[in-house]
Amino acid sequence: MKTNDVILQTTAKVVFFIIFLFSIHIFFTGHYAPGGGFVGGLLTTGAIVLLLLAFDLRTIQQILPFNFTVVTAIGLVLALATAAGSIFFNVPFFTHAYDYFTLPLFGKTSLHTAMLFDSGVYLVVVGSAITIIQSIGGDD
Amino acid sequence: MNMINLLLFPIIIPFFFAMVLLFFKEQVVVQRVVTLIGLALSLVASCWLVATVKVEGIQTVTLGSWPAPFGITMVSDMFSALLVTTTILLTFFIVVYSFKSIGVEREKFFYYPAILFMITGINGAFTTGDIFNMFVFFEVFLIASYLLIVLGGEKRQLRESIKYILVNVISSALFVIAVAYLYSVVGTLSMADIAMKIAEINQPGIISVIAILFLIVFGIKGAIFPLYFWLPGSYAAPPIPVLALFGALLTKVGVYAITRTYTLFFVHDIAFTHQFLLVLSLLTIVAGCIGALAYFDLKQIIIYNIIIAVGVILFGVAQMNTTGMEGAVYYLIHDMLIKAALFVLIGIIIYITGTSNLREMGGLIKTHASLGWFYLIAAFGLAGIPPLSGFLGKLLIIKGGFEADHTVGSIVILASSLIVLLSVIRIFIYAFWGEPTQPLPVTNKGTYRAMMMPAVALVVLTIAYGVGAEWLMPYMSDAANVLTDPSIYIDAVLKE
Amino acid sequence: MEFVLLIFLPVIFAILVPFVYKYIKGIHTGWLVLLVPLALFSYYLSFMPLMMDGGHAISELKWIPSLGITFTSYIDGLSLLFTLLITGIGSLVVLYSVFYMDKQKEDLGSFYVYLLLFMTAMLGVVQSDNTITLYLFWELTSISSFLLIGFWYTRDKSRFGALKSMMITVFGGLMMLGGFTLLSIMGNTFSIRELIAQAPELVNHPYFTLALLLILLGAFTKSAQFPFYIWLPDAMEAPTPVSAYLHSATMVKAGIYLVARFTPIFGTSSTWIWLVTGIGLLTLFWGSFFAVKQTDLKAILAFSTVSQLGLIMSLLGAGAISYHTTEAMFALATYAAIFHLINHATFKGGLFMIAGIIDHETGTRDIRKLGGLMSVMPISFTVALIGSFSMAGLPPFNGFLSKEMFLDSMVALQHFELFNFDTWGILFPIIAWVASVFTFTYSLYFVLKTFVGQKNFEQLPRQPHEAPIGMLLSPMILASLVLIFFFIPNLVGKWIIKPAVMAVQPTLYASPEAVDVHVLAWHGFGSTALWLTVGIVIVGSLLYVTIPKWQPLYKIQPAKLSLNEGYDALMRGSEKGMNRMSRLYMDGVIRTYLLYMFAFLSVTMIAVLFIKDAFVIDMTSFTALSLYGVLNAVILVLAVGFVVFAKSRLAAIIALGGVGYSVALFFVIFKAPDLALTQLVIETVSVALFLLAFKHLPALSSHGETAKTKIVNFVVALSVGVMVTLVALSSHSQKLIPSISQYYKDTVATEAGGGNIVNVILVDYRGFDTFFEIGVLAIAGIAVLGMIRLRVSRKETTDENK
Amino acid sequence: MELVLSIIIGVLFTAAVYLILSRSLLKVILGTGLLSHGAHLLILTMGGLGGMAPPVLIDGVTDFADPLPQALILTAIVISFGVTAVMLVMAYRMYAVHKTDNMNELRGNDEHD
Repeated sequence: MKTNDVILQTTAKVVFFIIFLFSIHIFFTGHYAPGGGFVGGLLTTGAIVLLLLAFDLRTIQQILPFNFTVVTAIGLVLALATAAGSIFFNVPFFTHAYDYFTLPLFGKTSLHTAMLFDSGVYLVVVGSAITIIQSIGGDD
Repeated sequence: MNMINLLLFPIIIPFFFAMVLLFFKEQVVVQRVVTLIGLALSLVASCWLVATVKVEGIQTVTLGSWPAPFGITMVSDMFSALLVTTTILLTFFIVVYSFKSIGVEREKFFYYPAILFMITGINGAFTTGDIFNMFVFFEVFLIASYLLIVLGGEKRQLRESIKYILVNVISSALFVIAVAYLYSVVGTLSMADIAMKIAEINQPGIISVIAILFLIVFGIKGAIFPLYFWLPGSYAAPPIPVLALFGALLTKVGVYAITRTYTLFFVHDIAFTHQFLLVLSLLTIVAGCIGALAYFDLKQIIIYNIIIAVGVILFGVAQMNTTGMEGAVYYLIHDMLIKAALFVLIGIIIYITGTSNLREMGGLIKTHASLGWFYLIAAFGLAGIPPLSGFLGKLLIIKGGFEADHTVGSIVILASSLIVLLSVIRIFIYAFWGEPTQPLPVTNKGTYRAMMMPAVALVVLTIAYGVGAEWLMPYMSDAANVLTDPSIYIDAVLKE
Repeated sequence: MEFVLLIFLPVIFAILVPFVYKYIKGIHTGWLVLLVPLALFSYYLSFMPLMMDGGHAISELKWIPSLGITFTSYIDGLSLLFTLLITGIGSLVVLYSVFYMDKQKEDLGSFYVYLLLFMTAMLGVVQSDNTITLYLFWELTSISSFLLIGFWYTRDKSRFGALKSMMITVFGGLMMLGGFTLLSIMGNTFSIRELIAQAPELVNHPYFTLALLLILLGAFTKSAQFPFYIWLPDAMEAPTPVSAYLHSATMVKAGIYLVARFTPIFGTSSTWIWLVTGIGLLTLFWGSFFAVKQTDLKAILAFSTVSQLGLIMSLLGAGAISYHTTEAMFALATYAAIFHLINHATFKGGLFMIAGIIDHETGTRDIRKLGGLMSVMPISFTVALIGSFSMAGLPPFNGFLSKEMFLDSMVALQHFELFNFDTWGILFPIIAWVASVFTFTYSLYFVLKTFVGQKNFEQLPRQPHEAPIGMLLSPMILASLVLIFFFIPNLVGKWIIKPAVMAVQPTLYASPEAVDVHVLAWHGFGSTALWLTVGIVIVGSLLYVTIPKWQPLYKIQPAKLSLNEGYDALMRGSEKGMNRMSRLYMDGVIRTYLLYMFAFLSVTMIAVLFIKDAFVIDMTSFTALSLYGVLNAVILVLAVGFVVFAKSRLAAIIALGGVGYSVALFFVIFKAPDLALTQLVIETVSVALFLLAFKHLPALSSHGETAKTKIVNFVVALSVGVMVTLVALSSHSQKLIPSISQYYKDTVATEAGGGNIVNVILVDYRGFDTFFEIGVLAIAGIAVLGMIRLRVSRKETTDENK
Repeated sequence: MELVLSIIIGVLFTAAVYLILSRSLLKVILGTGLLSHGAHLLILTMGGLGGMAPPVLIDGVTDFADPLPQALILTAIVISFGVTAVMLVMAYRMYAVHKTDNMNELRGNDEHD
């Protein structure tokens, strides 16, 4: 997918950021409104796929120099750690904790360990989806 | 110390170690060592679990501290605890066997993480007390098995993997719709709750219909007649350690799921559902016997013996009496161990001779006597010759059959033992007796010895399992008690 | 002392044998092995006084007490008799093998391991009071016999014979296990003693006859009764000491033992009496008749063994009649059975050893090549003559005594007035007499064709000469026993037979002395048996002289109709037949398998739906139609149509995407925003994936599917679709219990601190699902990576899958 | 509405099975795609289609759609995505090695000698 179409590339960059920001938004609102780690992760993936369409694979690897398998693994660790924290308190696995805090700027906000778990979900979705797409795209 | 999360450890520990391994993709030694440590820790946890269940009864934890039918409950009764322990135990030996046989390339490409993920899924499926969660765990071990079956990308592997994945995608879709139907009628997902609610409405016809659908779904995984056809081809494709894992574990999850659902909640129309299961189990045995005799290929012979065993176990389950159930549990665990042992042993034979075709072998007893004798012991164990491991389970199963007046069925099972014996003795006679037909390919003595170690360990384990039956019987009866009296399970989950 | 442990003495010793064989090269391993049966024999002799008083001894070793499975050694007259046979003949056989088995050429390590294994097994069979451990040892005899027959494993015939004997005897064993299991259900115990105590109640149990038949199957296969005898001639491929030991003196008598042991339980049944007596006599005749056909010395002996086993069996059957009559003659039958069993062991053991000697010294066992050996092998000849004459039933040898008793019993049968014996009973003495004639004939045939007549030593592979004295020792001892027993029958009776008879029929006798039998060699001229014997000698001699004239008659029976051919056909069937059958449905094409599966799925489900009367449509439970819903439905169906009938893959993919978006629309319509969002994004990413993957895939093609295949596919597909719809409607119409989901609506804000119920379920209530679901995704990622990056070519692999 | 959806699900299953039974590997994969769509819609239908509002807490709304099936579907969707990806790659790798996508030519009973 080599193209030198500057307009497409520029548009893609812009759209990428819009989708990416939207995905982050969706991710954070997930606990109260439609959205969450899955959708957020998938949207981010969609954004990266868009970049892939505009640039070639190598460029993307330069822009996003992550090993996405490792991203997946980190996501898993995060999710597991959130869930497994309960083991140390000897309460059933996956027992979440949350509380409401009054933070500057945000006002009254709930901080919820479920969010931490959801970010694990987000990372795994992005990591493995990109791994899949990169692998297929990179296979000649 | 009272650990309420103890029953999760055999699921979480392999998962954790699998994650860790993802960070060390290229370091083969790290992969091996970490895998073994992970399995050893899981084994400790599962043994501890068995001991706890023995003393304290069924262990449950409803995740997230939610009350029982609303959160996902994990339930470890003796049946599942024993299966979990057996799974980890034999995986340990197969992993050791892999060191010399799977090849470095595969080891660098997620072979060990895939095994650990698969164990996670299998143990999860054995432990979960939630029907949808069971689907998720099925998917976990299935996707890991897709990776294992195709890993290496050899021609034959690819051809059979695509069929394997196709069949499983279909059965997964059926699983989902079965859960959906059930949810529609009883409005719940927790298995204990389902059991209670089905009892409440006294299993109307629609539940029996759904019961049959579940039987079919799990029957595809467990390879019962007429849903087993995909299995022989697919299982023969991957390398031996993978085949050993599949043969010892995967069908057993299907068998477990049938047993669980058919003893916990679909128990109010036994005259119909269990009779159906009984007929299918006998047909499964017949079909397996045909296949076991039809081939002169080492792998195929043992693979078809998986199918026979599935039939035998389910026949025991279908009796719905304590004797039959004890037999089924005993035989199920026996079969997991003995299949692992046999696959590993034939793997060594294939390594030595360079072929899996029986007709191209001969006279191995001269050069590899110990292999021959261990194979023979395993073969007799499989056929149910006392005091080896296969005997007692089969005895209890036929006794259960006679007690339930299923005389013909019991005699069919007895006769099938003869076919099993014939099929495995044929391997002994062709491969070990007679004259060598062609010069053996050059093989490494050290590799051979390293491969023999886990094989011997597994065979010794099966012998101990058979001879030490007295120590095991209390565990078997605990397992069978829960299976014959669902209220124990229901109370453990719902009455906190 | 816990003498049950002695059962295991041989097998424990067997563990040492390979080391002894390996490290002590100077001495023949057999000498050391000989100590085991000798020691056991002398130890067990000490039980004799106890048995003569009608006592018994018990010793127990627990195995699985919780299921009532124990190793119980129960020694009574019957067990002791067999125990002494096993250890006594065992000693002689081991002694013989020391000279027979070459120290240099043969793998003595394995040989003696198998032999000792067998000894343990056999002791276990005859001493076990527990049916399960009896079965255990029973199968162990089959296995050790398998290994011994296959001892020369490079010979085709050895392997064939080993497998055949194992298949047939294990089959019987399994059936017997079934019988034991039934008995254990009937009597709630595995202990034979306890079962015998309950015998009167067991008779009325519905499983009684089935148990009887199954146990008899075990006995008949092991004791080579018609039609299962066919394994025994092929078992002659074993080294001769083995044939003498297992296949004439001990193992084949396990079935006899079993019948004797279970007589107290089953003996009162007419089925038992008819079957045991009938099959026994049939076997007696069949074996003796076909013995004359054989040309191999060991084969003649094998058929003779078959025949003699039949004789003993029929006597046991007749003996069971004594439960129904007080006539002394039937008590005699059991006595005769035990007596003949002992006699047979002595003369047949000797004859086998002689056959082995001939084979050893001349290099052949083919009776057509042999002849005139008398002059060079006088001792062998003498032994053979004694054995043969005893077998033929001539005085002054022990066979004569038991044979007369046998004839008397058979004659008595016709007068017995129960179970239709008065009508059909006349057949018994006739068959018995004819069979005895043939027995006489083959006995002559065996000894005379070998030792008398034309010498043609040039034809023999080896120049014959007398065997070394060591090898002759055992047969000589046996031959002298044949003679001695003739002169002291009542002493033998008192020591061994009467205690055994009492054990077979414990309810009939208070003590061994109560068995009122006195053996006489001479009954006077009025004895029927005497005249029958005279007749046998005359006709038998005539038949012997005219053998060349009538032997061709055997050829009338077409080879295709023989029982052996039946076995071969079964085995062929089990390979080629099963292969062909399997090919019929295992065609390797996944579509076929899926067709079976789908067809089974839909047919079963629809059938069950209607059988169980579960098909219900309750329109009132449905929500109203909505315009958007119907419109979207039409779109979806159209899209599905495009997917199915698309001509190009791009069109198909876009159509599939269309289906996905339409599904997303349904999610919107039915108030599932999270789903709709996810479905939309995932559909997009999936389409991208498909497009990427299609770079590597060929264009759409139907690959020449015929209209017929398509129709079949469609019908099956439609049935599945219909099934899914019908069950869906029925399930939805029968929402019998309200869903638990109200709880989530009630607690999401208060307990879980969230507002989006679906998301909270995903990360909290059912977070465990989600956790492993991302696990699935992660594994999918590495799976794709693995598939694409790793391509093990066959040469590089080090695994065994090459 | 449930009747319409049940029929649509039946159509999806029919089409899916029909495609799965065809010889072309590509069609088989398309079939599995339809199969999962059918299964997901079925869960939704079985949960009941009666809810008046999305299961998101807003003051004053009480008649939510059943959230539990929705959560199950979400899980199922993500899983099928992963499986589909694996299957796709497996399919094209197989095509690369075997040079055919005709399921009939991919017989697998070599041992039946």
